Amino acid sequence: MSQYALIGLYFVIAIIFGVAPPLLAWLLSPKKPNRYKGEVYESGLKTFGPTWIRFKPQYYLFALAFLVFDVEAALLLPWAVAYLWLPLYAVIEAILFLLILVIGLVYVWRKGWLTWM
Amino acid sequence: MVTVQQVVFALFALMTVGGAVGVVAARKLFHAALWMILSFFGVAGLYILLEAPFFAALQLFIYIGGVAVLIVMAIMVTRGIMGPKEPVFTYAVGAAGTAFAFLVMLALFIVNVPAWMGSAPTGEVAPDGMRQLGRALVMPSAFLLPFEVASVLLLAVLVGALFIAREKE
Amino acid sequence: MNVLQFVANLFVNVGAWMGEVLHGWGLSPLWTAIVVKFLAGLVVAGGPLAAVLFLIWYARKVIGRIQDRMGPTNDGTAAGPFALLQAVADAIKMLTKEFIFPHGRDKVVFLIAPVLVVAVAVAIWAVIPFGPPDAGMQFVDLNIGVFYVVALASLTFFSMLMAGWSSHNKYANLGAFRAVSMIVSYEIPQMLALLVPVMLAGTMGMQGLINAQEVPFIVMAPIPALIYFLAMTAEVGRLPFEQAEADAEIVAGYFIEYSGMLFGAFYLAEFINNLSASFVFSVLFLGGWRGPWVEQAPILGLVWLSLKAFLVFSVLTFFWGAMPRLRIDHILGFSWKFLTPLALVMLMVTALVDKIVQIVGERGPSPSVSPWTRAGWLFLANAIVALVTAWVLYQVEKRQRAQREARRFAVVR
Amino acid sequence: MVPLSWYLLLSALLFAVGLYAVMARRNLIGMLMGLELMLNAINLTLIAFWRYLHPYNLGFQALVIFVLVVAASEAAVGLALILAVFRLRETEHVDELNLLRW
Repeated sequence: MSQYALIGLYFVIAIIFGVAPPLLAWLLSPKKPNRYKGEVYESGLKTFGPTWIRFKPQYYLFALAFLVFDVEAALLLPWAVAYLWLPLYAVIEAILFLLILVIGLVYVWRKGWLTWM
Repeated sequence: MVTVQQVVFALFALMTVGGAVGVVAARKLFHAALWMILSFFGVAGLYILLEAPFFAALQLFIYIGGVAVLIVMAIMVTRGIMGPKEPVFTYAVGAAGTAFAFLVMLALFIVNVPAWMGSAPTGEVAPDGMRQLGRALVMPSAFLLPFEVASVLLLAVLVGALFIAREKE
Repeated sequence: MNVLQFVANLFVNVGAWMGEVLHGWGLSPLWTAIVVKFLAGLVVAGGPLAAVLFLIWYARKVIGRIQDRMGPTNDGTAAGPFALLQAVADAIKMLTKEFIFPHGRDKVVFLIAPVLVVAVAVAIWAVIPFGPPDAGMQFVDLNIGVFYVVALASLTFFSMLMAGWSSHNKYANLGAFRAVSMIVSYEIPQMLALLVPVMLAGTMGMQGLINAQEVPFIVMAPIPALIYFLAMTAEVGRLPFEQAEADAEIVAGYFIEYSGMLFGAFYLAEFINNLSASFVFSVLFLGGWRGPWVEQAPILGLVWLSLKAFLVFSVLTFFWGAMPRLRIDHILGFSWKFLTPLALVMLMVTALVDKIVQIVGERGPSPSVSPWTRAGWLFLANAIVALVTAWVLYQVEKRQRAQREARRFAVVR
Repeated sequence: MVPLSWYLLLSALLFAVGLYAVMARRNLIGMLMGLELMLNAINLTLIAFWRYLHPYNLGFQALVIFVLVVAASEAAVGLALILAVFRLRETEHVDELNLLRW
């Protein structure tokens, strides 16, 4: 517990380090806003169309696959910590766990859903 | 006498519930997602207070680093970004209010269960708890079956989600 | 106690001295401990910041040389010999520049993003072990060590998404989206490669990981080390994985609308992340503070670790100077179709081989396996996997070339 | 020390607010956020019970892990569905998704 109290103390320091530079700059810097400075910067051209363009859903497919493997890696973490003390069959079970997901990865790959269209 | 732990608990509880209220009340979906992250963060802090740091890190890793990222990206992909300002209080308010009242009553009941009143935990946390957990996950006598089933579930999610979301030509 | 002894165990001695001073002022032991720890935290957080000022100069100079330029010089400026103070001058410039706020921004979120990104970058340093335990050179040794680093790093995604979303700018949006989808994709091989050292050491604590490295893990697991390094390069957004910034395509990515010190915050955080990634890599695979004479003089641990991390940082910088930028689909494909499968295979192979070596070794004359025997077998396994991978890649390339040739001739005909 | 009942009360509150979000939000993504809050409340209850009543029982921790898995799976499939629905109907408002109403 005391360890995490220290982490809490350190978070306070980290936030100070995050806030201090912009705050200092705010005190030091000139403030002369005008309406042209605040215009959207898109290579000097005037912006056109809505800002919130649609993105390719392909980006999203990778994110979905990411979530699955993210959970899988997190599930394996306790196993990895216990690894040195496990019998062989327990290791093989974890490998089986991985292999089931590898099937999924291979299937998704073969179907071409991981390929940019 | 208010102890340090209670103050910290109050802080994280405020973060958690405040974030949750923000999810309900925020007008822009993106803001709702940010409130949700605050709420997740508060829950992670509570896990630390409950001496389960591994689960606090898991909370950050899976909920904030995984689920919340996906939700924010979904908001950005669909029009919800700046979308129409949705009215927060709709006809569901009655139903939800009833459920809310019921749960608050349940919570008040919970407070009065004598077995749960004791303020001190019944024992210490095992120092090598994570190793025991890792062992239990692959032991046939413990949680091997759910562990492997989780893998099958993840396989189904991987294939299913990508199948649903892919661009059909 | 002579000077040498004092310096050899510098941090413990300074801490004890400060404790005495504070106690002399009449502080209770608890508050003394808190104040000393707070000051120690300031040193841990401020050290990298000071190092970054030097490393910015170093990186610019190296990249300048690689690209046949001079890099920063002191011609006509007061930047000191070899323009060493260039980064300091830049910092002062940034501090005195006006904040320009774009119209239509989301006011609060726009300001939270740069603060968050620096805070997260700084917070990671709490668990980096700069020296042996009991030498007062690690702020706190958590038993979830590396997982703390990985879990905190996931907050970085949000500073990106928040910056991109709140800027009300197409490029910023696109930059944030690209950056997050790339980093997220590389998080998988990184995590899978990370599991290998955790597995071999049997712990996630930083000191435990270093203790287990009588043989550095880069010998036991060269391929996971390589995977981790590449994924890490992507995570910190260095070329060839520089999709987040891509100044030629989307101007500067998600922080395009930031100016003055708010931009400086992103720039600073990027360098701090580079440096902390180098340190974490050194701890995971290069043996951390291990080196000659560390037992006698714990302060040397800091020197060895810094040298190792500097080496890793230099490689990152060489990449930066020498690599072209890949296209986003190539980058994502590289992660999903090469690094992730390879990391999965390596995880399985390492788990199996190490367990078999352990079991066979325990049946042998001596009940425990020497780390070098273990390292030898694991290295062999890695070498075999590397050869198989090379063969598979060769076959794939051959087939693809045949297809390309066939297409070309078809067109000619 | 913090009494166990405080944690239970807090997670009941979190669950209720999550439920409210599911019912009151008229946007699929917003409803999903409410669901995630509810799952968080469940995990918090489990961890609190584990810590206070059975610190040696690994079942609680394992259950929390599996709840995490299910929460992530639910989010992934749910968001994929939302994306597909959005592509089909250009909306994610439940009031406008009325194809099956009659």
